[in-house]
Amino acid sequence: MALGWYLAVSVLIFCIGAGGVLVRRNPLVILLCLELMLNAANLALVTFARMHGGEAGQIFALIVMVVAACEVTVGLGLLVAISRRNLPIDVDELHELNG
Amino acid sequence: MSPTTWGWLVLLFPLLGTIAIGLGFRTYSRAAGMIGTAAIGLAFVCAVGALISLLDRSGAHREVTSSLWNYDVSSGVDAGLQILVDPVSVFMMLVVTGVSTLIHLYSTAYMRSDEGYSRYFAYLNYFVLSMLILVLGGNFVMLIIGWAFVGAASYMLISFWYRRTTATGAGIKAFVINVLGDVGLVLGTFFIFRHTHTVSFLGSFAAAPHVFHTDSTDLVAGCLLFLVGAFAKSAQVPLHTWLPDAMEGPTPVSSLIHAATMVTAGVYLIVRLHPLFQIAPTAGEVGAIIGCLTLLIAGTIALVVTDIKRVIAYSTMSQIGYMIMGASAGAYSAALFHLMTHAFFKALLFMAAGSIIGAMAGSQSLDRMSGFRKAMPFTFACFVVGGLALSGIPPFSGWVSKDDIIAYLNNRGGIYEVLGILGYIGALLTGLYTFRMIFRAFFGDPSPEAVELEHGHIAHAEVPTNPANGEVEDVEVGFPGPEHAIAEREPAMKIAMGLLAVLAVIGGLAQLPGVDHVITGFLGSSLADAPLASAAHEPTTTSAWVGLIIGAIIGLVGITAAYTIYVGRVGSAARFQAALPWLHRFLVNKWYFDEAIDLLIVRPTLAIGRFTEAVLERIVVFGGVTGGVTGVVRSGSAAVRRAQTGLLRYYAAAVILGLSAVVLYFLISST
Amino acid sequence: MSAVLFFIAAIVALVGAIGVVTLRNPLYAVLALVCHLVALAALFLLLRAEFVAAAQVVVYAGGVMVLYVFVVAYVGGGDEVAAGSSLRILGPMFAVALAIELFIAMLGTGLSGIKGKGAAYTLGFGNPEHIGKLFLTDYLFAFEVASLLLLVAAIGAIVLARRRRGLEEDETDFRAMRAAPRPAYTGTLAEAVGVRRVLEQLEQTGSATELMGGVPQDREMTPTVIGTRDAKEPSSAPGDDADSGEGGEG
Amino acid sequence: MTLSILIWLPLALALIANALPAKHVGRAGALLSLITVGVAISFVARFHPGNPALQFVTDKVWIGALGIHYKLGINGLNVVLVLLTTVLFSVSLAWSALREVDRPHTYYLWFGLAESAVLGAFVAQDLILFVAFFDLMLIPFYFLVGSWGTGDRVRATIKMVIYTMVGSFLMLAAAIATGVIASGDHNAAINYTFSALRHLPLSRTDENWIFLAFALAFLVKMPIAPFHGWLADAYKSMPIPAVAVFSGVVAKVASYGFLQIVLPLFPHASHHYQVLMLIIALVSIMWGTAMAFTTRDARLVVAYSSVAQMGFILLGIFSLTPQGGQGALLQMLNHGLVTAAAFFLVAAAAARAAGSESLDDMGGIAFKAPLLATLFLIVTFANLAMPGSSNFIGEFMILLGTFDSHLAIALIASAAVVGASFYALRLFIRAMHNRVGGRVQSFEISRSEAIAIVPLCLIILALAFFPQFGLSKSETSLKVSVLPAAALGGHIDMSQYTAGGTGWWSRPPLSEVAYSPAKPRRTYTYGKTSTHRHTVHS
Repeated sequence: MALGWYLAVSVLIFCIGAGGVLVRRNPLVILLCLELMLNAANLALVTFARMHGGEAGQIFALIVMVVAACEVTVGLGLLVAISRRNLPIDVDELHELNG
Repeated sequence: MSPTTWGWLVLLFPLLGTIAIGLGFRTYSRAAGMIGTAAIGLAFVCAVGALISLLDRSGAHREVTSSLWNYDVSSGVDAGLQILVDPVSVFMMLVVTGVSTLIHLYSTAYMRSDEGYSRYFAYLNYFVLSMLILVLGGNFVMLIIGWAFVGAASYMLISFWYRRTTATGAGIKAFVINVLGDVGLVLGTFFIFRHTHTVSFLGSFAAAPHVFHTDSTDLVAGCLLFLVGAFAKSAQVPLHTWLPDAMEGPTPVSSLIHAATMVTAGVYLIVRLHPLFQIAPTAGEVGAIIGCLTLLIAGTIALVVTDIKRVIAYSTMSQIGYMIMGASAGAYSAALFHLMTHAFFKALLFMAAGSIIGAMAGSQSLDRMSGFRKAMPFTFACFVVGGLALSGIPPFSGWVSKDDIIAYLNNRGGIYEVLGILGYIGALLTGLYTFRMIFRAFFGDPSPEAVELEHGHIAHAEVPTNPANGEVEDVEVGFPGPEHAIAEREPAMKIAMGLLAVLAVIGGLAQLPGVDHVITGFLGSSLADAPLASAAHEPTTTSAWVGLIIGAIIGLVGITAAYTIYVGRVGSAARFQAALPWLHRFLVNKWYFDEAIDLLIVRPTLAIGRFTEAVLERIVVFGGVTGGVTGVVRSGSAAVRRAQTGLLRYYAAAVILGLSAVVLYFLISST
Repeated sequence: MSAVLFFIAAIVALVGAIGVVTLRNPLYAVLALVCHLVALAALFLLLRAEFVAAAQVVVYAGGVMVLYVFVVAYVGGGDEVAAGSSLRILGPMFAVALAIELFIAMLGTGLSGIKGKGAAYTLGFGNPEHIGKLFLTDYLFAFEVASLLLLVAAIGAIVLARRRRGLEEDETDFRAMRAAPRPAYTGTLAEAVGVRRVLEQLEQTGSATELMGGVPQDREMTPTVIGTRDAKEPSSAPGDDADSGEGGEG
Repeated sequence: MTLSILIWLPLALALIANALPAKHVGRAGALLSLITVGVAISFVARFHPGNPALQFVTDKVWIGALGIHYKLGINGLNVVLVLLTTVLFSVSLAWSALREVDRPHTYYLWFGLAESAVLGAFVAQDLILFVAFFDLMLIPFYFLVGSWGTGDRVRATIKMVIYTMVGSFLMLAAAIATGVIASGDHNAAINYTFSALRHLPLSRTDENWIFLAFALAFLVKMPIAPFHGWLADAYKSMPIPAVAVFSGVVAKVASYGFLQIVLPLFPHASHHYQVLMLIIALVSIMWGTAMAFTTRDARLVVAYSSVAQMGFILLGIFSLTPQGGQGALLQMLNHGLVTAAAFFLVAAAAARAAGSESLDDMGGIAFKAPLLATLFLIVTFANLAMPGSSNFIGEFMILLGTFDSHLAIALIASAAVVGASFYALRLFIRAMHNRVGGRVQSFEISRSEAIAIVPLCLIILALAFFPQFGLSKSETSLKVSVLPAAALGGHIDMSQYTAGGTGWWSRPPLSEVAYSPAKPRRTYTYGKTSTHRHTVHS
């Protein structure tokens, strides 16, 4: 199976995730879409690792997972905090930072 | 001691007096007067010391300079804190300190019940200090400093009763006009310094003939600017308008500053700078003409003014006109001589006027005064002595000194001869207005105040009011206190006036043509190198005596005229008024000088100021320059701010757009 | 054989991804992500990345997703209303555009490697032993940093999600803030830039102010550059010149 | 003791004072600031006026790659200004210390930083270092106006900061360009120190635009009409101590920059734009005077009068003559003292007029407060440059220099002196004299006011007796910095420096007096008497 196919899949997943981030308004779902994008990147990394026959790419992927995990924890923590304050679970409502 | 040591001492005592009174004004209430008087008295003693030590020397050794420390010495300018003691300055020192002492003495009584007693004497001492700096200064810078100091002192004393808006207005008017004079001096100094490269008097005088042609442009420009200074200080047309208003000040102040000393500084200036004026005859002629104009204009105005102090003020103007005229023409010793005698009798006249005003409970209007002859014999006597001296009746001092000047002018010939004749007309006016004043104030049936005084107590206004505009006086700072002092009851005033009266009588004997020439002899050494002062131009004894006799006759004519108008045929004055209303209006409005200046200078300036504020500042600066710069920055930041929506998804969209843009770039660049 | 496996896995992954994006209910989205992750793990296996695949299943599908599920359960994020914003249409278009670009890039790339099946397989490629060695030798620093990052993230999450004492009281405040939002542009660059003047704000928020009992009032008077403190004390409010001589000091 | 100690001491002392509780921080700060004054005095005392070279030099490479040095030094141009800075800051701190300041810690910290920045800007001898300090000065005042100001302080702050920053950025660009171009033209190693740049002259065209950039930055900061748009709002809303030091010394940094940087480094441009700058100065003088005539706000009268004064300083600088430069330097010192005192006095008067600074609400204060009135009068006379005050000597020298170079401009400018006398006295009379204002409650000067006003007045009086203090220090180095530009204009007549055979006494008498139309001309020679007088005179 040519590695190009794997890359194609990762591209598709990445774009789907990106589109999700843009479309959805529920922060939780947006976090999920970010996961998608990260995983797409992971897939590409692992693919290239396979291509060159070195493990660097896989290591990279693992680190990405760690980062993703961190991001999830923090993001979900924020989510919980938001819901604690009965603020709307909607990124369009939460625009305190507007200029 | 050397003359300069005396000179420094002369400066020291008034300074100490000022500081002592100024610092201790809370502690001693009445002692301030004593301290002030003592300080000036000591200064007078030191001036005499300087005179004596100067008389030991001879010729050019009578010009001694001494410098304490460098005052402004850098890049070519060489101004030390320097005094020049020579006959001229010693002469002025004697006059200033002498008269000042007497007036301080007078003030101790006159101002007794004033709230600002200590302040008054601090100011007065400060004024004497300034005047002495003026006459002692050894270079142009010191001269200018003294020049401005007397201006400041006169401001402070004019607006001494500072709750009167009239007083503060008069003060600021006087000060601004005097600053104009200072600027004239400064610029004149520049013109001289440009060629002589020194600001010291002796240096410039020595250099002048080497660096200036006769009537060379810069020299004449410099001298004319000096004359501007002189006119501003000596109240010559058209810079005279401040002097009548200056009568807002306490009467002793008018007597000291605005009659005896400060206003004559212009004369001193011309005499001091005579080596320059010698080689700038054009400037001299301008000065002489202006002086002549002033003496005539002032004389005519004095005929109609009804405020007694202002009448004397205008007569001061006209007398200084004589001096300026003489000094510019070259009659230096005569001018200084007249300066001295004028100081005596004019101070005396003001003191007497003050005494009357006291008796009138503050009112200064001649219309309300009459018949004080019996009520105030001493004042009357002093006033008459002053009046006679002023109108040049033999043997009083004014007779000799004034006619010295006129005789010199006639002898000088040319245009000056014309001026001399005009001077005689001025003398006629002098006699007229002086005795108009005397007859109206002292003759006729006694006014209520006079009657009250004859019954032994001084009139008091139930509500003290400002004589200028009749508004009610402020309780704290007002007309010399609740108590009014008159010479008859105040020994201090009596002594001062008596001494001055004596001087006014005998002062003229100092130099009778052909008899003696004390003044000329003394001043001779410092005027030695002045061709105009050389014997060739001094009138011969006979011509001088002719002049004296003519002068005396004209003076008598004036007095008789005044007698016929105001005593002989009472009411003829009113008839004149009815006959020539336009003339009367013209003179009452003081030839419309104030209005002209207001129209030509004051209003335009303020208009420009308002225009600047309203248009330039608001629109151009705030709107254009500043608004432009800050506006650009603000609108820019506002635009950027609009992108910051706070909507997460828009940020994300921006990121993705950016990403795709980057990819696109690489795609394009790769192919 | 591997091709078949690839296509199955790939399709499952893509379907999962699409599910994540499209499903309304967050819980379903999470589940879709789970199967997407599992499929992805299969792809990793096909790429000879055993350890990564294992980590994917254990850490992600196992750990992280559980966390998601819990949060969904806690927050109970119901169905969201259909977004009315323009991104509703633009978002997908951006995504598609990016996809096209990337495909073009991939096809037109000079990478010959992607035509082939990759480097020759060496024994134990990508197995835990190798990865572990690398982590503790070449990539030790990255490993340590990552672990530290995890620690920080954990603490951060605790801090964020912790239930503060006294929170209930100012919950009202927060609700109030939402009910009557602070007048526009206050406390922001906008005010510093002077876009809106204080007076206009007063007019704008007059109604909200009564409703608020004056909370926004304070904020109106509070320009960005000023500490909020002297804003509360009227002494230094504009116009009061009493202490202007001393420069607004008490 | 190096200059680094001097310039960083104020910040350090402020930090020390910050360690104390809020109640004492003010007094501690004020007392400690006296140490800085002492240090400055020691430097002034050890300064050798005759030596044109830099003294107390500290020269370290700061950013080697960019050739930026950390070079400090004192010469005749900045020695007096350094002293002035420390004195004014101590006085302002004393004024604040006896009042209640909220958030005192930060307040005094900002003051310390401001003083350090100003001192740094004065003694910096490297172009980039100067620019750095020049911009650093702005930061403390940004906060001082913003947090402790009154009125519409936010807009005032923004206006001031933006407006002056625009100028500063121009200057930064110009400064970098100077170093780069200079080193490029002479392919020397890049270097920004003044001393080095003096030996690397630029081409005319470069000089011209760089000059304009520097000039704009300085004119905005001084401020000079019509670039003074920020002045009114900023001065109106600054706290009094801040405005005192701001107009006292911060504005002086700009005028000092002209003498220390612009004239020596860009002599051709200075000569090329001389008339332009002189006219701008003239406009500023007239403008400030006219505004001071009309404005009804006491504080603004002082503010606009300082615009006019700055115009005079600029006039002196660009007369490109030693006299003018000397006058300008002396006037910086005088104006620094006088304007600060005037602002404090206005504050004192406002405190008696129920806090209103409008001239209409004041009046009649003098009777109950004679001491205050006297001090006010002294400052007023100094402010209108009455002869006898040191300000007069400043203006005298300025006008003399202008007179030598451009006579007409000098004549017009001197007319403004009359105007100055009017608005200064108007301020005094409306505040102290006339009838008692409606809301006025007069009382004698209080300790908290005297602590700031009295020292300043004493210094003003002392200088009035001995203005030479300022002149003698600066003469040598000033000549060095002015001469390059002056030589181009040919405004300097060297004969006045070389005593000797070139004087008037070596020439024959010129004047033949013809004084009387009636009589024949005669010739009078002054030969004998004049030489004789000369011997007496010398």
